[in-house]
Amino acid sequence: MKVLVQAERFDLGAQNAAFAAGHRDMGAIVTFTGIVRDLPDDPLVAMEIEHYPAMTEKAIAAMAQEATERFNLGDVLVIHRYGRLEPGEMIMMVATAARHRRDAFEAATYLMDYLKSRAPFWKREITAKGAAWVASTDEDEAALSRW
Amino acid sequence: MKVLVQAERFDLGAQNAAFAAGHRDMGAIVTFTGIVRDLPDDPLVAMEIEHYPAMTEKAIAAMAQEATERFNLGDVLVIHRYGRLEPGEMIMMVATAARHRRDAFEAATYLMDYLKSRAPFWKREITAKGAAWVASTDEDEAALSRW
Amino acid sequence: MDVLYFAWVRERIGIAREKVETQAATVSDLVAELRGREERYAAAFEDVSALRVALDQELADFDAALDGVREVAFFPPMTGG
Amino acid sequence: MDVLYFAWVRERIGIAREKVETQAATVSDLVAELRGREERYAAAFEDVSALRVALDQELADFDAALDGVREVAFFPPMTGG
Repeated sequence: MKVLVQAERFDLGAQNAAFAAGHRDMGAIVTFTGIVRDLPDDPLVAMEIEHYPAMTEKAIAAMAQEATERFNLGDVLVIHRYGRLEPGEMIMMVATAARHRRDAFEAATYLMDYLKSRAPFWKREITAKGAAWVASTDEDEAALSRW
Repeated sequence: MKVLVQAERFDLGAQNAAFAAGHRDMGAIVTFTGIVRDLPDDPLVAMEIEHYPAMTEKAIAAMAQEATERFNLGDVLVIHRYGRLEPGEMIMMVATAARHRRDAFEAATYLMDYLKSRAPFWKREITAKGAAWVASTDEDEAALSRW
Repeated sequence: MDVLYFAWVRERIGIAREKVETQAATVSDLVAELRGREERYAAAFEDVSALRVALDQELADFDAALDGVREVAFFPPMTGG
Repeated sequence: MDVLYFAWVRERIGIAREKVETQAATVSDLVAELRGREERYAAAFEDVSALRVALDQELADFDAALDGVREVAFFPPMTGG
Protein backbone atom coordinates (compact mmCIF):
# COMPACT_ATOMS: atom_id res chain seq x y z
CA MET A 1 0.00 0.00 0.00
CA LYS A 2 1.27 3.47 -0.87
CA VAL A 3 -0.33 6.79 0.09
CA LEU A 4 1.15 10.04 -1.15
CA VAL A 5 -0.22 13.45 -0.11
CA GLN A 6 1.70 16.12 -1.94
CA ALA A 7 1.58 19.58 -3.51
CA GLU A 8 3.64 18.51 -6.53
CA ARG A 9 2.25 17.14 -9.77
CA PHE A 10 2.52 13.40 -10.29
CA ASP A 11 3.23 11.37 -13.39
CA LEU A 12 0.07 9.33 -14.02
CA GLY A 13 1.61 7.22 -16.78
CA ALA A 14 4.70 6.31 -14.77
CA GLN A 15 2.65 5.61 -11.64
CA ASN A 16 0.17 3.38 -13.46
CA ALA A 17 2.89 1.51 -15.36
CA ALA A 18 4.95 0.91 -12.20
CA PHE A 19 1.89 -0.17 -10.23
CA ALA A 20 0.83 -2.67 -12.90
CA ALA A 21 4.38 -3.98 -13.40
CA GLY A 22 4.62 -4.59 -9.65
CA HIS A 23 1.56 -6.87 -9.65
CA ARG A 24 2.06 -9.60 -12.17
CA ASP A 25 0.34 -11.99 -9.81
CA MET A 26 -2.88 -9.96 -10.07
CA GLY A 27 -5.08 -10.19 -13.15
CA ALA A 28 -6.90 -6.87 -12.83
CA ILE A 29 -5.72 -3.29 -12.35
CA VAL A 30 -8.14 -0.35 -12.10
CA THR A 31 -7.17 3.31 -11.90
CA PHE A 32 -9.18 6.46 -11.33
CA THR A 33 -7.78 9.91 -12.08
CA GLY A 34 -9.47 13.16 -11.06
CA ILE A 35 -8.75 16.26 -13.14
CA VAL A 36 -9.57 19.94 -12.58
CA ARG A 37 -12.12 20.60 -15.32
CA ASP A 38 -10.97 22.85 -18.13
CA LEU A 39 -14.06 23.92 -20.07
CA PRO A 40 -14.15 26.57 -22.81
CA ASP A 41 -16.54 29.06 -21.18
CA ASP A 42 -15.90 28.15 -17.56
CA PRO A 43 -14.83 31.07 -15.37
CA LEU A 44 -12.64 28.77 -13.25
CA VAL A 45 -9.15 30.23 -12.84
CA ALA A 46 -7.79 27.76 -10.31
CA MET A 47 -8.76 25.25 -7.67
CA GLU A 48 -7.23 25.53 -4.21
CA ILE A 49 -7.23 22.46 -1.99
CA GLU A 50 -6.77 22.82 1.74
CA HIS A 51 -6.12 19.77 3.90
CA TYR A 52 -5.46 18.71 7.50
CA PRO A 53 -1.85 17.54 7.34
CA ALA A 54 -1.77 15.56 10.60
CA MET A 55 -4.88 13.62 9.61
CA THR A 56 -4.82 13.23 5.83
CA GLU A 57 -2.39 10.37 5.31
CA LYS A 58 -3.66 8.51 8.34
CA ALA A 59 -7.28 8.76 7.17
CA ILE A 60 -6.45 7.67 3.61
CA ALA A 61 -4.30 4.78 4.83
CA ALA A 62 -7.22 3.56 6.97
CA MET A 63 -9.54 3.65 3.93
CA ALA A 64 -6.96 1.83 1.81
CA GLN A 65 -6.55 -0.83 4.50
CA GLU A 66 -10.31 -1.30 4.73
CA ALA A 67 -10.56 -1.59 0.94
CA THR A 68 -7.71 -4.12 0.87
CA GLU A 69 -9.48 -6.41 3.32
CA ARG A 70 -12.94 -5.96 1.93
CA PHE A 71 -12.05 -6.56 -1.71
CA ASN A 72 -9.03 -8.91 -1.39
CA LEU A 73 -6.67 -6.44 -2.98
CA GLY A 74 -3.10 -7.34 -3.81
CA ASP A 75 -2.17 -3.67 -3.55
CA VAL A 76 -3.54 -0.16 -3.54
CA LEU A 77 -2.08 3.25 -4.38
CA VAL A 78 -3.55 6.66 -3.54
CA ILE A 79 -1.99 9.97 -4.58
CA HIS A 80 -3.80 13.19 -3.61
CA ARG A 81 -2.57 16.72 -4.14
CA TYR A 82 -3.24 19.90 -2.18
CA GLY A 83 -2.50 23.55 -2.85
CA ARG A 84 -3.27 25.56 -5.98
CA LEU A 85 -4.10 23.67 -9.18
CA GLU A 86 -4.78 25.09 -12.63
CA PRO A 87 -7.59 23.83 -14.89
CA GLY A 88 -6.55 20.60 -16.59
CA GLU A 89 -4.17 19.55 -13.81
CA MET A 90 -4.57 16.15 -12.19
CA ILE A 91 -5.87 16.33 -8.63
CA MET A 92 -5.50 12.74 -7.53
CA MET A 93 -5.39 9.11 -8.54
CA VAL A 94 -6.14 5.71 -7.05
CA ALA A 95 -5.00 2.34 -8.35
CA THR A 96 -6.20 -1.08 -7.19
CA ALA A 97 -4.83 -4.54 -8.01
CA ALA A 98 -6.92 -7.70 -7.56
CA ARG A 99 -7.25 -11.21 -8.94
CA HIS A 100 -10.74 -10.46 -10.26
CA ARG A 101 -11.96 -7.44 -12.15
CA ARG A 102 -15.06 -6.97 -10.02
CA ASP A 103 -12.98 -6.56 -6.85
CA ALA A 104 -10.60 -4.11 -8.53
CA PHE A 105 -13.53 -1.99 -9.82
CA GLU A 106 -15.47 -2.07 -6.57
CA ALA A 107 -12.43 -1.23 -4.48
CA ALA A 108 -11.59 1.79 -6.64
CA THR A 109 -15.22 2.97 -6.52
CA TYR A 110 -15.29 2.47 -2.76
CA LEU A 111 -12.07 4.43 -2.29
CA MET A 112 -13.34 7.30 -4.42
CA ASP A 113 -16.63 7.44 -2.51
CA TYR A 114 -14.73 7.61 0.79
CA LEU A 115 -12.07 10.05 -0.41
CA LYS A 116 -14.83 12.40 -1.64
CA SER A 117 -16.59 12.61 1.71
CA ARG A 118 -14.23 11.35 4.43
CA ALA A 119 -10.70 12.45 3.54
CA PRO A 120 -9.92 15.86 5.08
CA PHE A 121 -9.64 17.98 1.95
CA TRP A 122 -11.60 21.12 1.16
CA LYS A 123 -11.74 22.49 -2.35
CA ARG A 124 -12.16 26.13 -3.24
CA GLU A 125 -12.86 27.39 -6.74
CA ILE A 126 -11.19 30.62 -7.77
CA THR A 127 -12.83 32.73 -10.49
CA ALA A 128 -12.32 36.32 -11.61
CA LYS A 129 -15.19 37.24 -9.26
CA GLY A 130 -13.65 35.66 -6.17
CA ALA A 131 -13.34 32.38 -4.35
CA ALA A 132 -16.04 29.93 -3.27
CA TRP A 133 -15.78 26.74 -1.21
CA VAL A 134 -17.08 23.69 -3.04
CA ALA A 135 -20.12 22.34 -1.21
CA SER A 136 -20.40 18.67 -0.48
CA THR A 137 -23.39 17.08 -2.21
CA ASP A 138 -26.16 14.86 -0.93
CA GLU A 139 -25.29 12.55 -3.80
CA ASP A 140 -21.73 12.11 -2.52
CA GLU A 141 -22.96 11.44 0.99
CA ALA A 142 -25.58 8.99 -0.32
CA ALA A 143 -22.88 7.11 -2.26
CA LEU A 144 -21.40 5.97 1.07
CA SER A 145 -24.60 4.24 2.14
CA ARG A 146 -23.99 1.65 -0.56
CA TRP A 147 -20.98 0.21 1.34
CA MET B 1 -13.00 6.79 -29.68
CA LYS B 2 -10.00 4.59 -30.37
CA VAL B 3 -10.00 0.79 -30.75
CA LEU B 4 -6.74 -1.08 -31.26
CA VAL B 5 -6.61 -4.84 -31.85
CA GLN B 6 -3.00 -5.89 -32.07
CA ALA B 7 -0.48 -8.64 -31.40
CA GLU B 8 2.14 -6.19 -30.12
CA ARG B 9 2.57 -5.12 -26.53
CA PHE B 10 1.25 -1.68 -25.61
CA ASP B 11 2.62 0.96 -23.27
CA LEU B 12 0.02 1.30 -20.51
CA GLY B 13 1.66 4.35 -18.95
CA ALA B 14 1.98 6.25 -22.20
CA GLN B 15 -1.56 5.32 -23.26
CA ASN B 16 -3.10 6.35 -19.95
CA ALA B 17 -1.12 9.61 -19.79
CA ALA B 18 -2.01 10.55 -23.38
CA PHE B 19 -5.67 9.65 -22.87
CA ALA B 20 -5.92 11.77 -19.70
CA ALA B 21 -3.99 14.68 -21.23
CA GLY B 22 -6.39 14.68 -24.16
CA HIS B 23 -9.42 15.17 -21.90
CA ARG B 24 -8.88 18.21 -19.77
CA ASP B 25 -12.57 19.00 -20.14
CA MET B 26 -13.49 15.75 -18.36
CA GLY B 27 -13.14 15.45 -14.60
CA ALA B 28 -12.87 11.67 -14.33
CA ILE B 29 -10.71 9.07 -16.06
CA VAL B 30 -11.00 5.34 -15.30
CA THR B 31 -8.75 2.63 -16.69
CA PHE B 32 -8.85 -1.14 -16.48
CA THR B 33 -5.86 -3.30 -17.36
CA GLY B 34 -6.00 -7.09 -17.69
CA ILE B 35 -2.80 -9.04 -17.07
CA VAL B 36 -1.89 -12.70 -17.66
CA ARG B 37 -1.55 -14.00 -14.11
CA ASP B 38 1.97 -14.89 -13.01
CA LEU B 39 1.69 -16.96 -9.83
CA PRO B 40 4.57 -18.79 -8.12
CA ASP B 41 3.24 -22.35 -8.38
CA ASP B 42 1.04 -21.91 -11.41
CA PRO B 43 1.80 -24.29 -14.30
CA LEU B 44 0.79 -21.63 -16.85
CA VAL B 45 3.45 -21.29 -19.54
CA ALA B 46 1.61 -18.96 -21.89
CA MET B 47 -1.81 -17.73 -22.93
CA GLU B 48 -2.80 -17.84 -26.56
CA ILE B 49 -5.60 -15.61 -27.75
CA GLU B 50 -7.42 -16.37 -31.00
CA HIS B 51 -9.78 -13.83 -32.52
CA TYR B 52 -12.04 -13.21 -35.51
CA PRO B 53 -10.20 -10.45 -37.36
CA ALA B 54 -13.06 -9.29 -39.58
CA MET B 55 -15.38 -8.93 -36.60
CA THR B 56 -13.25 -7.90 -33.63
CA GLU B 57 -12.75 -4.19 -34.20
CA LYS B 58 -16.30 -3.73 -35.45
CA ALA B 59 -17.75 -5.48 -32.39
CA ILE B 60 -15.60 -3.51 -29.94
CA ALA B 61 -16.35 -0.21 -31.67
CA ALA B 62 -20.09 -0.94 -31.35
CA MET B 63 -19.67 -1.60 -27.59
CA ALA B 64 -17.62 1.58 -27.20
CA GLN B 65 -20.27 3.58 -29.06
CA GLU B 66 -23.03 2.14 -26.88
CA ALA B 67 -21.01 2.94 -23.73
CA THR B 68 -20.39 6.49 -24.95
CA GLU B 69 -24.10 7.19 -25.38
CA ARG B 70 -25.23 5.38 -22.29
CA PHE B 71 -22.73 6.97 -19.89
CA ASN B 72 -22.15 10.37 -21.55
CA LEU B 73 -18.51 9.66 -22.18
CA GLY B 74 -16.17 12.29 -23.53
CA ASP B 75 -13.97 9.55 -24.94
CA VAL B 76 -13.17 5.86 -24.76
CA LEU B 77 -10.09 3.79 -25.60
CA VAL B 78 -9.90 0.00 -25.96
CA ILE B 79 -6.70 -1.92 -26.70
CA HIS B 80 -6.90 -5.71 -26.93
CA ARG B 81 -4.10 -8.07 -27.90
CA TYR B 82 -4.20 -11.45 -29.56
CA GLY B 83 -1.55 -14.13 -30.14
CA ARG B 84 0.80 -15.66 -27.61
CA LEU B 85 1.30 -13.87 -24.27
CA GLU B 86 3.64 -14.80 -21.44
CA PRO B 87 2.63 -14.69 -17.76
CA GLY B 88 2.78 -11.10 -16.50
CA GLU B 89 2.08 -9.55 -19.90
CA MET B 90 -0.77 -7.10 -20.33
CA ILE B 91 -3.66 -8.53 -22.33
CA MET B 92 -5.80 -5.46 -22.77
CA MET B 93 -6.88 -2.09 -21.39
CA VAL B 94 -9.88 0.19 -21.50
CA ALA B 95 -9.98 3.87 -20.59
CA THR B 96 -13.08 6.03 -20.15
CA ALA B 97 -13.36 9.80 -19.73
CA ALA B 98 -16.47 11.43 -18.25
CA ARG B 99 -17.54 14.54 -16.38
CA HIS B 100 -18.59 12.48 -13.37
CA ARG B 101 -16.78 9.61 -11.70
CA ARG B 102 -19.82 7.35 -11.56
CA ASP B 103 -20.22 7.43 -15.36
CA ALA B 104 -16.52 6.75 -15.92
CA PHE B 105 -16.58 3.77 -13.52
CA GLU B 106 -19.83 2.32 -14.85
CA ALA B 107 -18.75 2.68 -18.47
CA ALA B 108 -15.46 0.87 -17.82
CA THR B 109 -17.27 -1.90 -15.94
CA TYR B 110 -19.86 -2.18 -18.73
CA LEU B 111 -17.16 -2.39 -21.39
CA MET B 112 -15.28 -5.09 -19.48
CA ASP B 113 -18.47 -7.12 -18.98
CA TYR B 114 -19.18 -6.95 -22.73
CA LEU B 115 -15.60 -7.54 -23.85
CA LYS B 116 -15.48 -10.67 -21.65
CA SER B 117 -18.53 -12.29 -23.20
CA ARG B 118 -19.28 -10.55 -26.51
CA ALA B 119 -15.97 -9.65 -28.16
CA PRO B 120 -14.78 -12.48 -30.44
CA PHE B 121 -11.68 -13.61 -28.53
CA TRP B 122 -10.95 -17.12 -27.30
CA LYS B 123 -8.26 -17.74 -24.72
CA ARG B 124 -6.25 -20.91 -24.44
CA GLU B 125 -3.97 -21.70 -21.54
CA ILE B 126 -0.73 -23.49 -22.31
CA THR B 127 0.89 -25.61 -19.59
CA ALA B 128 3.61 -28.28 -19.68
CA LYS B 129 0.81 -30.84 -19.93
CA GLY B 130 -0.85 -29.30 -22.96
CA ALA B 131 -3.33 -26.64 -23.97
CA ALA B 132 -6.88 -26.03 -22.74
CA TRP B 133 -9.49 -23.52 -23.92
CA VAL B 134 -10.64 -21.19 -21.18
CA ALA B 135 -14.33 -21.82 -20.51
CA SER B 136 -16.72 -18.92 -20.25
CA THR B 137 -18.33 -18.66 -16.83
CA ASP B 138 -21.94 -18.32 -15.76
CA GLU B 139 -20.75 -15.41 -13.65
CA ASP B 140 -19.47 -13.55 -16.71
CA GLU B 141 -22.71 -14.20 -18.57
CA ALA B 142 -24.74 -13.12 -15.54
CA ALA B 143 -22.75 -9.87 -15.34
CA LEU B 144 -24.38 -8.77 -18.60
CA SER B 145 -27.89 -9.01 -17.18
CA ARG B 146 -27.09 -6.00 -15.01
CA TRP B 147 -27.04 -3.67 -18.03
CA MET C 1 -21.29 -18.74 -48.50
CA ASP C 2 -18.15 -18.70 -46.37
CA VAL C 3 -18.37 -20.67 -43.14
CA LEU C 4 -15.75 -19.95 -40.44
CA TYR C 5 -14.87 -21.91 -37.33
CA PHE C 6 -12.99 -20.67 -34.27
CA ALA C 7 -11.36 -22.11 -31.16
CA TRP C 8 -12.38 -25.70 -30.35
CA VAL C 9 -15.02 -25.70 -33.10
CA ARG C 10 -12.15 -25.11 -35.56
CA GLU C 11 -10.10 -27.83 -33.87
CA ARG C 12 -12.89 -30.41 -33.98
CA ILE C 13 -13.75 -29.75 -37.61
CA GLY C 14 -10.08 -29.46 -38.55
CA ILE C 15 -10.33 -26.39 -40.76
CA ALA C 16 -10.69 -22.65 -40.13
CA ARG C 17 -12.97 -21.85 -43.05
CA GLU C 18 -14.66 -23.37 -46.08
CA LYS C 19 -17.10 -22.52 -48.88
CA VAL C 20 -20.50 -24.13 -48.41
CA GLU C 21 -23.20 -24.40 -51.07
CA THR C 22 -26.51 -24.61 -49.28
CA GLN C 23 -30.21 -23.91 -49.57
CA ALA C 24 -30.56 -23.78 -45.76
CA ALA C 25 -33.11 -21.14 -44.73
CA THR C 26 -31.84 -20.61 -41.20
CA VAL C 27 -28.71 -21.13 -39.14
CA SER C 28 -30.32 -24.18 -37.52
CA ASP C 29 -30.99 -25.67 -40.95
CA LEU C 30 -27.35 -25.13 -41.89
CA VAL C 31 -26.21 -26.76 -38.64
CA ALA C 32 -28.42 -29.80 -39.38
CA GLU C 33 -26.85 -30.08 -42.84
CA LEU C 34 -23.29 -29.82 -41.55
CA ARG C 35 -23.95 -32.23 -38.70
CA GLY C 36 -25.05 -34.84 -41.26
CA ARG C 37 -21.81 -34.62 -43.22
CA GLU C 38 -19.18 -36.37 -41.13
CA GLU C 39 -18.39 -37.39 -37.59
CA ARG C 40 -16.09 -34.38 -36.99
CA TYR C 41 -18.99 -32.00 -37.82
CA ALA C 42 -21.36 -34.00 -35.66
CA ALA C 43 -18.83 -33.68 -32.80
CA ALA C 44 -18.45 -29.93 -33.28
CA PHE C 45 -22.20 -29.30 -33.44
CA GLU C 46 -23.20 -31.89 -30.87
CA ASP C 47 -24.51 -29.30 -28.40
CA VAL C 48 -25.52 -26.04 -30.06
CA SER C 49 -26.30 -24.48 -26.68
CA ALA C 50 -22.50 -24.42 -26.22
CA LEU C 51 -22.07 -22.53 -29.50
CA ARG C 52 -22.47 -18.99 -30.74
CA VAL C 53 -23.00 -17.83 -34.30
CA ALA C 54 -22.25 -14.60 -36.17
CA LEU C 55 -23.77 -13.66 -39.54
CA ASP C 56 -21.65 -11.25 -41.55
CA GLN C 57 -19.69 -10.47 -38.34
CA GLU C 58 -22.75 -9.74 -36.19
CA LEU C 59 -23.87 -12.04 -33.37
CA ALA C 60 -27.14 -13.76 -34.27
CA ASP C 61 -29.56 -16.43 -33.05
CA PHE C 62 -29.73 -19.95 -34.42
CA ASP C 63 -33.17 -19.31 -35.85
CA ALA C 64 -31.92 -16.30 -37.85
CA ALA C 65 -32.50 -16.41 -41.63
CA LEU C 66 -29.56 -16.84 -44.00
CA ASP C 67 -31.02 -14.72 -46.84
CA GLY C 68 -28.24 -12.66 -48.36
CA VAL C 69 -25.71 -13.70 -45.71
CA ARG C 70 -22.18 -14.05 -47.08
CA GLU C 71 -20.25 -15.17 -44.01
CA VAL C 72 -21.35 -17.45 -41.16
CA ALA C 73 -19.05 -18.05 -38.19
CA PHE C 74 -19.45 -20.70 -35.48
CA PHE C 75 -17.53 -20.54 -32.21
CA PRO C 76 -17.75 -21.26 -28.48
CA PRO C 77 -18.79 -18.53 -26.00
CA MET C 78 -16.24 -15.74 -26.14
CA THR C 79 -13.59 -15.23 -23.48
CA GLY C 80 -12.20 -11.76 -24.10
CA GLY C 81 -11.11 -9.07 -21.67
CA MET D 1 -6.11 21.37 24.13
CA ASP D 2 -5.39 22.44 20.58
CA VAL D 3 -8.41 23.47 18.55
CA LEU D 4 -8.03 23.62 14.77
CA TYR D 5 -10.30 25.16 12.15
CA PHE D 6 -10.37 24.45 8.43
CA ALA D 7 -11.91 25.91 5.27
CA TRP D 8 -14.77 28.36 5.91
CA VAL D 9 -14.77 27.61 9.64
CA ARG D 10 -11.19 28.91 9.72
CA GLU D 11 -12.20 31.92 7.64
CA ARG D 12 -15.14 32.85 9.86
CA ILE D 13 -13.18 32.51 13.08
CA GLY D 14 -10.14 34.18 11.55
CA ILE D 15 -7.49 31.79 12.88
CA ALA D 16 -6.31 28.29 11.92
CA ARG D 17 -5.60 27.04 15.45
CA GLU D 18 -5.56 28.06 19.08
CA LYS D 19 -5.02 26.67 22.57
CA VAL D 20 -8.23 26.35 24.54
CA GLU D 21 -8.48 25.76 28.30
CA THR D 22 -11.75 24.03 28.96
CA GLN D 23 -13.60 21.71 31.31
CA ALA D 24 -16.07 20.75 28.55
CA ALA D 25 -17.04 17.08 28.82
CA THR D 26 -18.12 16.63 25.21
CA VAL D 27 -17.63 18.22 21.80
CA SER D 28 -21.09 19.78 22.08
CA ASP D 29 -20.15 21.36 25.40
CA LEU D 30 -17.01 22.79 23.82
CA VAL D 31 -19.03 24.15 20.88
CA ALA D 32 -21.42 25.84 23.33
CA GLU D 33 -18.48 27.47 25.13
CA LEU D 34 -16.85 28.68 21.91
CA ARG D 35 -20.17 29.95 20.54
CA GLY D 36 -20.56 32.12 23.61
CA ARG D 37 -17.21 33.81 23.17
CA GLU D 38 -17.64 36.21 20.27
CA GLU D 39 -19.78 36.85 17.23
CA ARG D 40 -17.24 35.25 14.85
CA TYR D 41 -17.44 31.98 16.81
CA ALA D 42 -21.22 32.18 16.92
CA ALA D 43 -21.18 32.61 13.13
CA ALA D 44 -18.86 29.64 12.60
CA PHE D 45 -20.87 27.35 14.89
CA GLU D 46 -24.29 28.64 13.95
CA ASP D 47 -25.38 25.33 12.39
CA VAL D 48 -23.46 22.34 13.70
CA SER D 49 -25.26 20.04 11.29
CA ALA D 50 -23.10 21.73 8.61
CA LEU D 51 -19.93 20.87 10.58
CA ARG D 52 -17.74 17.86 11.13
CA VAL D 53 -15.35 17.24 14.03
CA ALA D 54 -12.20 15.17 14.44
CA LEU D 55 -10.68 14.21 17.81
CA ASP D 56 -6.97 13.50 17.64
CA GLN D 57 -7.29 13.20 13.85
CA GLU D 58 -10.19 10.75 13.89
CA LEU D 59 -13.71 11.68 12.80
CA ALA D 60 -16.07 11.78 15.78
CA ASP D 61 -19.62 12.68 16.78
CA PHE D 62 -20.57 15.89 18.56
CA ASP D 63 -21.59 13.95 21.64
CA ALA D 64 -18.15 12.30 21.90
CA ALA D 65 -16.28 12.79 25.21
CA LEU D 66 -13.18 14.97 25.32
CA ASP D 67 -11.37 12.95 28.04
CA GLY D 68 -7.71 12.76 27.16
CA VAL D 69 -8.19 14.41 23.77
CA ARG D 70 -5.31 16.65 22.75
CA GLU D 71 -6.46 18.00 19.40
CA VAL D 72 -9.96 18.92 18.27
CA ALA D 73 -10.59 20.01 14.68
CA PHE D 74 -13.75 21.61 13.27
CA PHE D 75 -14.44 21.79 9.56
CA PRO D 76 -17.19 21.64 6.92
CA PRO D 77 -18.04 18.36 5.16
CA MET D 78 -15.01 17.22 3.23
CA THR D 79 -14.69 17.58 -0.53
CA GLY D 80 -11.78 15.38 -1.51
CA GLY D 81 -11.24 13.14 -4.50
